[in-house]
Amino acid sequence: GYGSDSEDDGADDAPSSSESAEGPSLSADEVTIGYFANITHAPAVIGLQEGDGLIRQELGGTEIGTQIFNAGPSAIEALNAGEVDVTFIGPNPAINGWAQSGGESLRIVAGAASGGASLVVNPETVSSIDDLAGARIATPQLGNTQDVALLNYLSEEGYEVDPESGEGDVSVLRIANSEIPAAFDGGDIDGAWVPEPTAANLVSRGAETLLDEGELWENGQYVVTHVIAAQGFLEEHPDVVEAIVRGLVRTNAWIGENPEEAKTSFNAALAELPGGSELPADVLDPAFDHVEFLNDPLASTLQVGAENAVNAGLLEETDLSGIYDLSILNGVLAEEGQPEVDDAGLGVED
Amino acid sequence: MASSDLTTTPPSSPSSDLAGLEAGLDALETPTAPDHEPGRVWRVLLTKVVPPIVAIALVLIVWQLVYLAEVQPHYLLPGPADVWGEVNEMWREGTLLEYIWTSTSRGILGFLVAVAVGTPLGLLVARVKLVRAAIGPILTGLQSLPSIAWVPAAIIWFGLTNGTIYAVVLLGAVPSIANGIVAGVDQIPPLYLRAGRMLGARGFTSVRHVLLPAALPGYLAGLKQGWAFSWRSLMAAELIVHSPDLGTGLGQLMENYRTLQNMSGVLATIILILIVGVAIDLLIFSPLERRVLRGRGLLARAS
Amino acid sequence: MASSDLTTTPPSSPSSDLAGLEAGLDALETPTAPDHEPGRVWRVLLTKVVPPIVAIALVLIVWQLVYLAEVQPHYLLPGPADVWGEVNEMWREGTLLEYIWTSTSRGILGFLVAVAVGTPLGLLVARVKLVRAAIGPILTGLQSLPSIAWVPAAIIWFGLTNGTIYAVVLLGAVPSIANGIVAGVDQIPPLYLRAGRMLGARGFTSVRHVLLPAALPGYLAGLKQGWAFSWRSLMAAELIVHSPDLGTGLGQLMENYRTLQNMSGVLATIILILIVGVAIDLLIFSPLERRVLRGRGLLARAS
Amino acid sequence: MALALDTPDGGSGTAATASAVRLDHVSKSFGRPGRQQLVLDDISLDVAPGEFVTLIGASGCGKSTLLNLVAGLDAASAGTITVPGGRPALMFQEHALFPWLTAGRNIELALRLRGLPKAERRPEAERLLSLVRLQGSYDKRVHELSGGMRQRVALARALAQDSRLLLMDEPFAALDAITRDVLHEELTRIWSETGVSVLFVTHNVREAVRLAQRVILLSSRPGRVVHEWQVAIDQPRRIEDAEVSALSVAITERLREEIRRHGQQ
Amino acid sequence: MALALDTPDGGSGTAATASAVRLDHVSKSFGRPGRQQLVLDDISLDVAPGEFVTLIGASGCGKSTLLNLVAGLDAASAGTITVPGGRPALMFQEHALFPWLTAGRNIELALRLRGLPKAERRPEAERLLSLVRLQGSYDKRVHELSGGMRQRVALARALAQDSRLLLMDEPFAALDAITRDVLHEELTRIWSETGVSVLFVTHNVREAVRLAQRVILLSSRPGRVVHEWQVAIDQPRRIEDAEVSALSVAITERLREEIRRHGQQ
Ligand SMILES: Nc1ncnc2c1ncn2[C@@H]1O[C@H](COP(=O)(O)OP(=O)(O)OP(=O)(O)O)[C@@H](O)[C@H]1O
Ligand SMILES: Nc1ncnc2c1ncn2[C@@H]1O[C@H](COP(=O)(O)OP(=O)(O)OP(=O)(O)O)[C@@H](O)[C@H]1O
Ligand SMILES: [Mg+2]
Ligand SMILES: [Mg+2]
Repeated sequence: GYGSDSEDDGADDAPSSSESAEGPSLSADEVTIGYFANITHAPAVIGLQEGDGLIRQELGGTEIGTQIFNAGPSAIEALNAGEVDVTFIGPNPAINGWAQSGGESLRIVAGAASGGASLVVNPETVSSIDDLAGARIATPQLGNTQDVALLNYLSEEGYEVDPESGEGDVSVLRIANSEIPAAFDGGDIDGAWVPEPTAANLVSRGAETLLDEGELWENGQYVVTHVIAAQGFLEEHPDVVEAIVRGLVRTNAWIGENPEEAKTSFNAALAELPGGSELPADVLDPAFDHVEFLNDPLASTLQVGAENAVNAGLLEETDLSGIYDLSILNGVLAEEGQPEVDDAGLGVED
Repeated sequence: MASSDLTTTPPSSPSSDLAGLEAGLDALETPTAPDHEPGRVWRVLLTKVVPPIVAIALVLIVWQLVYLAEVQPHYLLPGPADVWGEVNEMWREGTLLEYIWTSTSRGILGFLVAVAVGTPLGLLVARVKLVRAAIGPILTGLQSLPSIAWVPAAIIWFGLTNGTIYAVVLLGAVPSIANGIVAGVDQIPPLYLRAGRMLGARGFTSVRHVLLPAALPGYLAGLKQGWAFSWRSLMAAELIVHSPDLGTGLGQLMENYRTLQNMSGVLATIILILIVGVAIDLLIFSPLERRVLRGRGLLARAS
Repeated sequence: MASSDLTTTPPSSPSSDLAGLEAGLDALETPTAPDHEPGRVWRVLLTKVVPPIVAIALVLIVWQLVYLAEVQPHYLLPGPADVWGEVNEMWREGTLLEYIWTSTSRGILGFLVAVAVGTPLGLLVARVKLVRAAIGPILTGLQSLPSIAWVPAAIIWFGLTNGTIYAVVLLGAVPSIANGIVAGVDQIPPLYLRAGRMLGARGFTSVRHVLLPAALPGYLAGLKQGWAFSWRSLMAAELIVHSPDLGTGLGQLMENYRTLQNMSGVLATIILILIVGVAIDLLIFSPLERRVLRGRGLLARAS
Repeated sequence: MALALDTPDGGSGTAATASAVRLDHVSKSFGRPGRQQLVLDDISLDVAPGEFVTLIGASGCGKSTLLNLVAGLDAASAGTITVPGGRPALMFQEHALFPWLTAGRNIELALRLRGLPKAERRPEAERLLSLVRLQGSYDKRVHELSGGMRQRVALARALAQDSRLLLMDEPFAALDAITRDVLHEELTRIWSETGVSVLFVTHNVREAVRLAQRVILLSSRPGRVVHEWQVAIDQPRRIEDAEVSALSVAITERLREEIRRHGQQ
Repeated sequence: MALALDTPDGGSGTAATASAVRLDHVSKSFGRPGRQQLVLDDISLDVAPGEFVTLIGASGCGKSTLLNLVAGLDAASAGTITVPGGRPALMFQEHALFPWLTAGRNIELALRLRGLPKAERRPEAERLLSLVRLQGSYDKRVHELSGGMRQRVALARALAQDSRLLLMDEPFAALDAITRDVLHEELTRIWSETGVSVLFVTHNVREAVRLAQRVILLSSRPGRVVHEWQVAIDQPRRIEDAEVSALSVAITERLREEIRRHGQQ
């Protein structure tokens, strides 16, 4: 019958409101947090879960609005419009938002995830780096993290590619993540430089990992998701941001301690989305293992990524100093007895 | 001398492959036999209900065959059963009607507002030369702007609320509806306007009693296109503005399925959207159209 | 006895705020003074060229004022000068025309194919009752399916080629054009069909010499809407499929600017899209419409 | 005996201090500048209040154009037209009924626009319909009416306007002789009872004589007033009356002459 | 002397071995089942090849409906209609010209659909236009023609079809007496030269007598054949001829009776 499998039986249908009345009230009555429903945003997905999400718990009496985005630009647009106060986001949209607003719109307040991107290729057409000549490699979006990484890598390997059009020794195609598997199956592309879980998805369809982006970075760590806050909100409600950051730090810690539970929890949250379903184990497991959830925004890798984008001609020379405000994060880390993180000289100057 | 009995002999047509088509094209012109017979209900069933069912059945069969032949791997092209399973699941979870209702109510409300705005706008463009010269072509230009173009602006003005969704829907549908009424008004035979004028219809009286009814057939056609624009703009807007507080619509649903590479889900959503579109046509536009055309003697009727 | 000179006295209207509007609505109905005077060229300039320029100038001025008042930070709402700078840069880089041409040529080609497919389809639906019952409502349903819905399927069938783009454009525009011709055919006064029949027009002759010309005004209105559908579908398709072999169109351009959070660029692209839309209307649809309407005496002419 | 009083070309004899319609040197041409065609040339004409004037002339001579000018639907190219009594009622040559309304509703719309209160409209429409012998056709759609029935509904609609000036463009062309006779009777009665002024176009010369006080003959290409007849036959007249016949023959003769002259030009 | 040969109601006297049109007990009703209105009731009628038959009857009695049935544009509710000579040419009561074509092009379309080679079309169209006295109107749009001019273009178009059977629905209603006379002449000439059969509807009884070999009177509601007259007056006739007048008066009298009788029912 209709709704026979419905999960909420009415009673616990309004937990968010009843719950918000419980805790101590912070300086803001309400905060809107944005995130994407994918693996590199797992701390948000898990930490903002209805009921026992750790970020929710930290926010106590402040009502939480959530907004799920499917692309960075919309998130930045919403942040600029004051519709979202804090959002999880990838590095390049943050850099672009920072650059275009002349350093007025946002600040990075914490890290969230590292790694998770790789170059996967069709082994029948590309078996080694040298075979890349003439190949068609996809990235999710012009100028996004993976796109810049691919362009940078190709130029280091000696391939010439026009960054805007993608024409060159290697053809770079920009195809939405959701269409990449179909394009791969159809033989339209020979490979893709993509984040998880798309990479794992392609591997499950017979692709092979040619290169893990981590191999190109020191410690294998590079920022893939971090947390930004609107500058106005940050100034007015540092306590709210602090609560979110604390929740994030605790969520990351929980994930680190309970990786299997984290997967289950993430998958359950995913399945609860409209039209959502659990990721199959052959995609979820490798993807989850490939991403590292950490509080450090890896500021130096952001700097390098920005330089790469500038080199590729996809970003104008930008001064990133002031893009970080890690004081809150470091305060929280100190409380939790964890080491401070470094802003690579890009922090706010007081 | 060849005697052709006009009541019974069909028009002679070349016996080529095209003959069937030609005969079809002549169909409306050929007088239909009067149907006083009691078999009338059956006839209606046969001509109105059976053809769409046959059409749908055919599509399903071809689909199933393609599926079985595995022209594409099953995860790319799921079969009807998979898609049905997906719909069924939404049904059991009790979310199906919510998705449909969220989108449909938004679509209809947005459409109604678009009609309320687009109609006077269209009338002004159609009837006031200066306005037409000033914004007529801009209307067509606006109509061809993709909805996505409005999203950043709408978010700035209206935030992540239903306001943004409606703004995008309006900006998509209003120019289309306005253009529809402009076309309708342009096609009014001047004789009616003159007759209305001689009867003393001026200004709004003239609009109400002459202009609008005279333009109605063209206007309705415009409304139909306007509905399609509303609905598509809505889908685009729903992709962008996705907050649990606002309820989930079919647009978000499809996007989520796409993100998760769930082809059965994508197809299920497509079918749901199709069903809504067909239902709106069958329940609203078709009867309206038929009434308008029949009242004016523009519909050939049986008997 | 009050003497009203019909040649010179305007119709008396209530001196309310609505008076201006009412007068406007009456505009077409009121006979215009004949213009044999040599000032005719000026008059045309005044009524055709000045209003749109004034409209555009007004928009620019308001925009600049809003910009100066800094209602929104400049990076969210750039001024006209910033946007102009962006366009100018594309011009200097020599990419401007390529972007426009890539999209316009795709749009026009897709539209033409859609016309070639949609017209016979629409004729069949309009004239063959069985076909109408079977697929009439489905057409409207298809029309309201968002383009994005077709993208995965199109990629599976056509790969990352222009084929995919055209498939999406066609699926968007064909139902709209078909519906346009259906509406046009439905509005044909039966007298013309009967007259054509008596003259011996059958099948394709009838379509060519009676049906199509008689449906032309409604058909043109449908084509205009169909063009908007093609163009918007094209933008959606271009957003998704972006391969170096295919060239960059305005849809991709806009998406790229959005990615880079470059609002001036987004606005510049919007304006380019608007300009293309307005140009298509001014260069193709308006003259066509005017010719068709004038030839049938549906346009009030000066003198 | 037919007491026809011939007056020479142009201009009416009566003083024009008060007229129902007054045309002063009116001309009308159609077409783009350069390729213009003069249709009406320097027409001067007066219709006195309460007068019944018929216009005759060859097909295409500009009769309908003249009525349109008087109705204010078209602007004259030169000259002035004065219609002091307010908006006239015009019965178009094509019936011009609204196809989206039934016969009865077409009439009611005229009544409504004239300002008749709602309650009175339906009975008045029924009355007008039975006046034109169409009782029982209230609910018929325009496309369900025969040609002559449409014309009669249009007549009823024009009468519904209750104007001081009635412009009628071949209103009885599609009617059989008997129905036409009956409506002649009705029209004459209404005219004499209400004192409305009538400008009436017809091709039926007998009809013109049967109805009018004055018959005006227009020439073709361009239309000019070439002759006028005062019809001094007493009402009630009948279309078969010898006097009506006699004057009709004379007028037809003049019409033939006019057309022949035109053919020779 | 008018040699009118009265035959009793219904059925034609001639043997029906070969007829141009044959109606056998034809009925026609309009409206949805249940609310039907019988318009034509059990009509039987024969038109011999080369015969000229006129139909008269009160407005709304079903004359146009009858022509539509014969033309095959509508299906009879009962009875059979046989038209052995192939598609007839029908001149509609409304002109039914295509507004998207000029006057000349309207005629050319008929010529083209009849199969005339391209080169001959233009001269033939010009010839037909001058036949209806519209030389020089080739390039005029339909909305630029006067009512009578449209009717004449429609006549030219019907003639352009060169059919063996000509169905004409009040073709001269909007024409002045003189033009009408001229076209009567032309039509009679064409008819006698080509031997085409004509079924002709008119309200003008004199016109009916002037043209026809046989005049058929229909009653109203429902339409039935109530009377037939054989017109044995020699051609060339003129509309003013005393014999024509005399028969017309007799027919009008019968028509009046018919309408009166109907009014009493
Ligand atoms: N809109 C128009 N454009 C160009 N010419 C026109 C227009 N209207 C009328 N004419 C021309 O003006 C002339 C007079 O037309 P009008 O309709 O007044 O004639 P009429 O006297 O009413 O004829 P009829 O008795 O046949 O109705 C005709 O030659 C016609 O071609
Ligand atoms: N489509 C229709 N639906 C319903 N009734 C109709 C339809 N067509 C005609 N009628 C009715 O049939 C009757 C005859 O109509 P028809 O047009 O044949 O009359 P007619 O003899 O040609 O009259 P007229 O001389 O006025 O043209 C009328 O009463 C009319 O109302
Ligand atoms: Mg006229
Ligand atoms: Mg008739």
